[in-house]
Amino acid sequence: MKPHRLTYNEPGWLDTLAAWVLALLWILPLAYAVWTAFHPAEFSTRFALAAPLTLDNFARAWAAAPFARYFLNTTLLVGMILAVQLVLATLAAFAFARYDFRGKNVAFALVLVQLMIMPDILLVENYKSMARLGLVDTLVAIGLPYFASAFAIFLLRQTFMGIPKELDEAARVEGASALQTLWRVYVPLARPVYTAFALVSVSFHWNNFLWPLIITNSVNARPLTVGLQVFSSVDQGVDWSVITAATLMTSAPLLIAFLLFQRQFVQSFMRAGIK
Amino acid sequence: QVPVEVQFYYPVAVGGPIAKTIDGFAEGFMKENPGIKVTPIYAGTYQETIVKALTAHKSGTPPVTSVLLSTDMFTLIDEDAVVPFDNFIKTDDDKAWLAGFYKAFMMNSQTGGKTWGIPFQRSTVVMYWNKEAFKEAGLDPNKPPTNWAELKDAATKLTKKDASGKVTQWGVQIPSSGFPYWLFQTLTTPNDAILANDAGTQVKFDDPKVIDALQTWVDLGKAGIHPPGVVEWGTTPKDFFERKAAIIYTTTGNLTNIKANAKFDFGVGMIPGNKRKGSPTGGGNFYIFKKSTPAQQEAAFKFAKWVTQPERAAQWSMDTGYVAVSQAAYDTPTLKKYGADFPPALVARDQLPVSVAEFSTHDNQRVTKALNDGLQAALTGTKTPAQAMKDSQQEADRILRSYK
Amino acid sequence: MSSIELAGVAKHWGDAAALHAVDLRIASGSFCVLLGPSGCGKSTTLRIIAGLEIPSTGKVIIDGQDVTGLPPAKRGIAMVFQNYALFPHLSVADNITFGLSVRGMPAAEQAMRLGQTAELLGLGALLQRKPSQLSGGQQQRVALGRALVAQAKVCLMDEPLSNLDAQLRQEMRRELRDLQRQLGLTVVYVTHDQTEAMSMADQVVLLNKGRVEQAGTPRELYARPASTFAARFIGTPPMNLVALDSGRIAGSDVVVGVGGASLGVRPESIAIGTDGIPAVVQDVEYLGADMVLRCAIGSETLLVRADGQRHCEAGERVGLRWADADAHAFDGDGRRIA
Amino acid sequence: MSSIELAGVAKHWGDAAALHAVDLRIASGSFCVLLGPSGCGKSTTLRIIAGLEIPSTGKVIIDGQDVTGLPPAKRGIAMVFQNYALFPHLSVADNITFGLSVRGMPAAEQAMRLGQTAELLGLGALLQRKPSQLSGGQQQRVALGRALVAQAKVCLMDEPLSNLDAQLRQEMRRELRDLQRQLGLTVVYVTHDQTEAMSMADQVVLLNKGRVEQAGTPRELYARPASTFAARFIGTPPMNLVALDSGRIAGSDVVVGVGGASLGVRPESIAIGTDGIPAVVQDVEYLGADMVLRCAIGSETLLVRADGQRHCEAGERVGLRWADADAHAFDGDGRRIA
Amino acid sequence: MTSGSHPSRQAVHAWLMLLPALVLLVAFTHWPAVSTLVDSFFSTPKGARPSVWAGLENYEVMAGDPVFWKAVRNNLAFAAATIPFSIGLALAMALWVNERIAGRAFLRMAYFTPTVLPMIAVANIWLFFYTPQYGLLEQITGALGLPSHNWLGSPATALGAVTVVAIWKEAGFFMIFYLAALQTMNPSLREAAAIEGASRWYFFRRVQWPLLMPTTLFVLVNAFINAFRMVDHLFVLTRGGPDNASTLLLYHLYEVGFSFWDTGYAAAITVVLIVVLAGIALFQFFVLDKKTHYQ
Ligand SMILES: Nc1ncnc2c1ncn2[C@@H]1O[C@H](COP(=O)(O)OP(=O)(O)OP(=O)(O)O)[C@@H](O)[C@H]1O
Ligand SMILES: Nc1ncnc2c1ncn2[C@@H]1O[C@H](COP(=O)(O)OP(=O)(O)OP(=O)(O)O)[C@@H](O)[C@H]1O
Ligand SMILES: [Mg+2]
Ligand SMILES: [Mg+2]
Repeated sequence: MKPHRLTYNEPGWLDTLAAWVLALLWILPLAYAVWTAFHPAEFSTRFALAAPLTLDNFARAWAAAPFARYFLNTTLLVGMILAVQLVLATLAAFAFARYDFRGKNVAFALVLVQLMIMPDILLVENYKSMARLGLVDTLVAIGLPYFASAFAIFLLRQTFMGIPKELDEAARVEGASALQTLWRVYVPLARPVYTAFALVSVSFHWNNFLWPLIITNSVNARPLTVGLQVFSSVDQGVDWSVITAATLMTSAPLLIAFLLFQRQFVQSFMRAGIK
Repeated sequence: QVPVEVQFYYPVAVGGPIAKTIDGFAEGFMKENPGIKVTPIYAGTYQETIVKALTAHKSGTPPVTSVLLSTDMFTLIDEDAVVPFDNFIKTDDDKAWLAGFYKAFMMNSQTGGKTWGIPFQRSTVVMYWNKEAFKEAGLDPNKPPTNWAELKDAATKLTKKDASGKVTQWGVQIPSSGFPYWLFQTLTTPNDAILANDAGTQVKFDDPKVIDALQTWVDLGKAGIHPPGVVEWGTTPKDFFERKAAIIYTTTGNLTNIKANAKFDFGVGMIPGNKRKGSPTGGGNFYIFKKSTPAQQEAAFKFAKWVTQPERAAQWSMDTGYVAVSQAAYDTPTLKKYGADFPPALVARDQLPVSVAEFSTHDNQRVTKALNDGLQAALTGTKTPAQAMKDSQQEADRILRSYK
Repeated sequence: MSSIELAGVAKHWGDAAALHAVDLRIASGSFCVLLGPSGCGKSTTLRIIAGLEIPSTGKVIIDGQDVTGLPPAKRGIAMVFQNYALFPHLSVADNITFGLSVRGMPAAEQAMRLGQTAELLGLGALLQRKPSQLSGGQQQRVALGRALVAQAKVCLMDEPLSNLDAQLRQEMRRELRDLQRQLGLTVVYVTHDQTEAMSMADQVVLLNKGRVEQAGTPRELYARPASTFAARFIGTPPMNLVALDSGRIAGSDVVVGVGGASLGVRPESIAIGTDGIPAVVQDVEYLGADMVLRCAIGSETLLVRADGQRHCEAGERVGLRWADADAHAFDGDGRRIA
Repeated sequence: MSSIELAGVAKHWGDAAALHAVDLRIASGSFCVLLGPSGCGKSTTLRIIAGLEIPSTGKVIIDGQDVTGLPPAKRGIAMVFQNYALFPHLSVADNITFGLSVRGMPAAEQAMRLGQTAELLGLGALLQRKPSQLSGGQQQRVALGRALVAQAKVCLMDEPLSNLDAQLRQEMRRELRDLQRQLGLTVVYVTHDQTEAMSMADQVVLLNKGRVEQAGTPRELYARPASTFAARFIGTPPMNLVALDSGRIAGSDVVVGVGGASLGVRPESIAIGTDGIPAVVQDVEYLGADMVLRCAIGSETLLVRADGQRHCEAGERVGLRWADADAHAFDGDGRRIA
Repeated sequence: MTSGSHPSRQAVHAWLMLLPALVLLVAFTHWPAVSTLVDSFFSTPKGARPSVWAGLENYEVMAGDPVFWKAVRNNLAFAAATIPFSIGLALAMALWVNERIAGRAFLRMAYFTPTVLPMIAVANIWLFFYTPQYGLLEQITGALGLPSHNWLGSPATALGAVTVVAIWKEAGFFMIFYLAALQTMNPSLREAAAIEGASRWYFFRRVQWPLLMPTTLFVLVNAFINAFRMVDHLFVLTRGGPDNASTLLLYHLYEVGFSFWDTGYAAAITVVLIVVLAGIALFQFFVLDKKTHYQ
């Protein structure tokens, strides 16, 4: 038999098996959601092959809130947050990774502290700030506290520190300014990490709930999860059919986006061209 | 003239397109009252709604009115967030309107001689039973247990086990996650115990009648006819549909849900009594927030009054499964017809005369948690009922010390 | 035009010293080759001139201006890195034009310069490839292209041809030299290839353990090595250094006409024949055009370069001869005598 | 003992072909040098032997066993990568002993081997450094050390000495050759340095654009180049190829004694004097030991190697002469005639 | 910066780059956090009773609060399980899907689903998994003939059940960062290791793992912090019950802050939580950062 691939860097069958077992476990909730959403309620706990398919649950879920508008808002929201986060975090991470200056450690510690502070704890204070700024009930208000992301700064700092210094030097010898070097060398080389962060940030803000609920009032400024929340109130007991339908409906764009963007995780050959 | 704007927060606690009904109310109201602009704002669950309302209140921009749990009354008073309705009750019509609400609902809406909340989406705990299971067990499907002895007896017969001795159907199931105290009241009330005084400053958890009630609950589990440990509230209706529980205690708010999903004939009945009959009420009231202008408050009052008029209350009841808040609502032709077609819808109303207030005190959530912890400790067997209630009492006394 | 001067430049990393107080003057428009054994500090010197390392002490002066604290981008230099440092995410074309586009040169002019450079380096067919898709020598040529395209006044090259085959190398040398002359560039060039050093340099700077051992024109270094180190370092095979024992070749009674501790004679200066100083061939290395014989005289051995076509076997007895002018004398410290 | 055989090995990347059906036999215990211009497929060949690339077609046979699908670890080889591929986080010592510790060799023996190797390569003082703290040549020596310490039966080396100075290089060559003989290693060695190829190889394989142009002993390649490509590629300066116009040197009436489309004469085979074929010196390149003259005959030019001490100026008229045995004839396709 | 320009100019540039992020951080994180710190020394204002200086009273209350200590113990157990498991699994997942494994795109998505799905919904699905009698777990254990168990409703298993959900969520989340880091690794190192005959495990241990340290440091700090601030699923699954068996610190904090509205006490818990977390996380960072190989 003729080998077409290099066997030395491939996982063996044992790894493949383990990976698949783990993946099946991991996807179980999603698989369950798919099952339940497409079947009538009585099959939400019974897995019979002959169960009839239905789109009823989706129809019910769709009708419960102005989802079309919410989709629009959410898309604008996550787009805005991601864009600002990336810009701010890139600049800050670059400063931390490649500059030496007094107070660097203190500044970095201050940034890290944000990781420990749960945004919900600051609800009242931040509400006050937004009220003062006259931003209550706007998309900007939802995003503002998240614009400076310690998570992103930390992540990018780690990545930038790992970028070969040779390339930085080469860019500078070629006359690139610090910002040009950042933009033309660091950012493209960190692409897999940017992809990772983008996926995570978008997912997080797509699903973030409490702060948007509190700070917004009108349909025009509210994200999807507020619509989704209608189904999670359990006064009447859990109605898995409609919850899962709503979940699939709201998460489908994310899942599709992930499937598209996971291809971005390709070998970046960061050290190719360096001897 | 600029219309008076009234922001109105409301929670959605039951499934379905509630928001549309609320929007419909607001529109209807505005048509009749052109000087007022009501903006309904969906604010999540009850818990999220109060977080949102109080966060806004603390920032100086609360809604004008909001529907919040009736048990939040003391919390809202303590936070100095709301104003009593008494200021707005001026005409005879107003007085008649106020007097029209069921007494049981007003218990959680008044304290210190003042009315702080107006009943809106209210409920009570009732019992649902599976008629088919009754038949299989040789019980009369149309004669549900009416007291503890009968309940125990029926539950014993209804409990089914498979060959390996594993229970496949529990006789009775009373959920105990989240807010066990509320379900517990379906046991303490029949045992003729009231957990808190009207002023919300004193609780009686270590009352022998309370301990006895808890013992009864624990004993159901020990007898193997009630699921062990803490029973999830959220899955209880499903357990019922799946015939894993033949009798369940849950809110009247579940009626629509059970009606739609139970694939068998079922009955709805009053909570079985012991020394007396009875069940707690629950659900939400209208409150008016203090930090709004008098004109807004007045407008909010008008809105609350308008929404609780019999026709609207009747419609709300049918849309949501909640109990209509006044007798007048039940006297409307629509609800009458609905009740005639679907008699279980009237059980809650019929139980109201013997119903009691939902447990509520000052520093309500904290005291409630003390009780909940005790209940769960007893139900999971980590403490005896007596010990559990004694601990809870101690904790509650400590918390309430400063309110005396 | 840009002259370069290093004044007392030293560089330490912790305890390790890479350069000890180097003084150096490179005339504007000249071609200066840095030569020296591996690890002697050539790259460090280049990197200090480029501004990529800050000297521990000393100053760097370009065109009369002290640039010691100036960032690389402001020094008007181009550089070929020893390790290439190509941008892995950019195509060959983008790598080469990186500096041009950074400086905002119009696209048309960039394209033109790119075309010229690519043709010069034989990279025309590879412009769309990424560095990871190139062979080692192709990568090196891209690195060279990136430095050449800028036509900066000062060009620093760190072994820019080390991975090219002889032929291409030869061509490149010529092209580089032409370009340098034509544009009047000041080039500082590191190489370990002596032929390269000899054929290209206006000035050769020989470094040894972080110190300048000798600096001068190629001919000077070849003809009058300042020390045994310089003598042995330049020339392949290197100059023979024969220990002298009071005027005689050690272990023999052959008298040579010079004093000092050792005598140096280049292998190519030795004529082989039947008469002259008697020696025994110990070993023959065949090198194509010629061959190198190892011959013993007393306790010393000498390498002798001879014509490759000649036949010679180990064990043969031969006679060696050299002109007086080809004999170099060194003292006990290895310094040249007179 | 391990012989290596490539049978019809080709390698494509998409459209780009790096190797076209290469057949090659390397005897066990021999020293084989791969030679060829930049980008001709030397590294690719090496990587295919190593098992780092899978050939698009063809088979790799080591020691009679088809290893085409075998992972590198199972082939019993060691390799020096052209780009070193040092582990950046490991010290020099750990880099060198990486393979030994993989195989669970006792620490004492590892230390011993490390000591030997480090001494051989002059890395003794640098064992605790990280690769980023080394000079280019030092890094290369670490890469070499990592391959040598294993004493694998087959050793693949991709330009292992390209960044070393001439002297060290010379030493290393000798050491490598000794080691190879002593341990009976089969070495496949890529170099662009002809002297290296000539002095070290048992067999030289000349690659051109992914094809084997000629394979044989160094002498064979030098003395009887199979094509104009081989003729021009081997030898510095390369063989002169003079276009013939019906037996005469193009643009002149000089008759040469051979037929074919072109005549090849090596620069070092040409004697320069006053008589012989008249030519004009156009250019002089000084190379230390000798110099290279560019001389014109008719419309053709020839390079001539002469003694470096001799004086010669552009414009001088000289006479050139070569032996008949030194004249090579090639046909229109560049193939050797007879 | 290795190269040339004047140190003070460098500093100015660096601070300019930090400025936008720092301004927002200060405005929406540090400033409110400081006001929390101040609040913790005051009593909780209750309507008519304004807040007054209370000194350390809130901290004393905390020291005497059994639920707090229960939450501390639970949280330590929770952290001890989630941190190693989620990092270990994340790493294994990333190593798998970094390579050419069969069904790679699917595997990647499967591992990433916890991050994509909203926690409210997911918690409800897990609720079904854990439901006695007909829940998924029960259906499986039932098929194997094991006895029925009330996973969330009994104190012995509630915390464990909640921990499993957290690991499920975290591992998939961190996987993505490991994957990204693996993709930037130099492929020739794998080749060099393959030549030397290193097994996959050996290669991982000696090469990949040390080179992943920057990411591990990042993941570790985050895993550590998340262990003390992951609560979403508790709201649906157990609400800290039964009898606080699964209460975690942040859940307790939520109860105090948003159910009891005891802002003074909540502030005190917040301050302690932040100070302890920050102390440990920064310690981790600054110690490990020095030992990390970055390029
Ligand atoms: N990944 C790749 N994709 C496409 N082409 C490639 C790739 N890798 C190498 N090549 C091409 O294959 C040819 C042979 O490459 P190889 O590295 O074997 O050359 P080489 O003989 O080692 O040259 P050098 O002496 O310059 O190192 C080159 O033309 C190169 O551009
Ligand atoms: N970061 C560093 N830390 C410590 N020592 C270093 C560092 N970088 C270089 N060195 C040492 O400084 C000396 C000079 O290095 P340099 O790179 O200048 O040598 P080089 O002359 O270019 O050698 P080569 O010809 O091998 O490239 C070497 O001995 C090297 O080990
Ligand atoms: Mg160097
Ligand atoms: Mg190569």
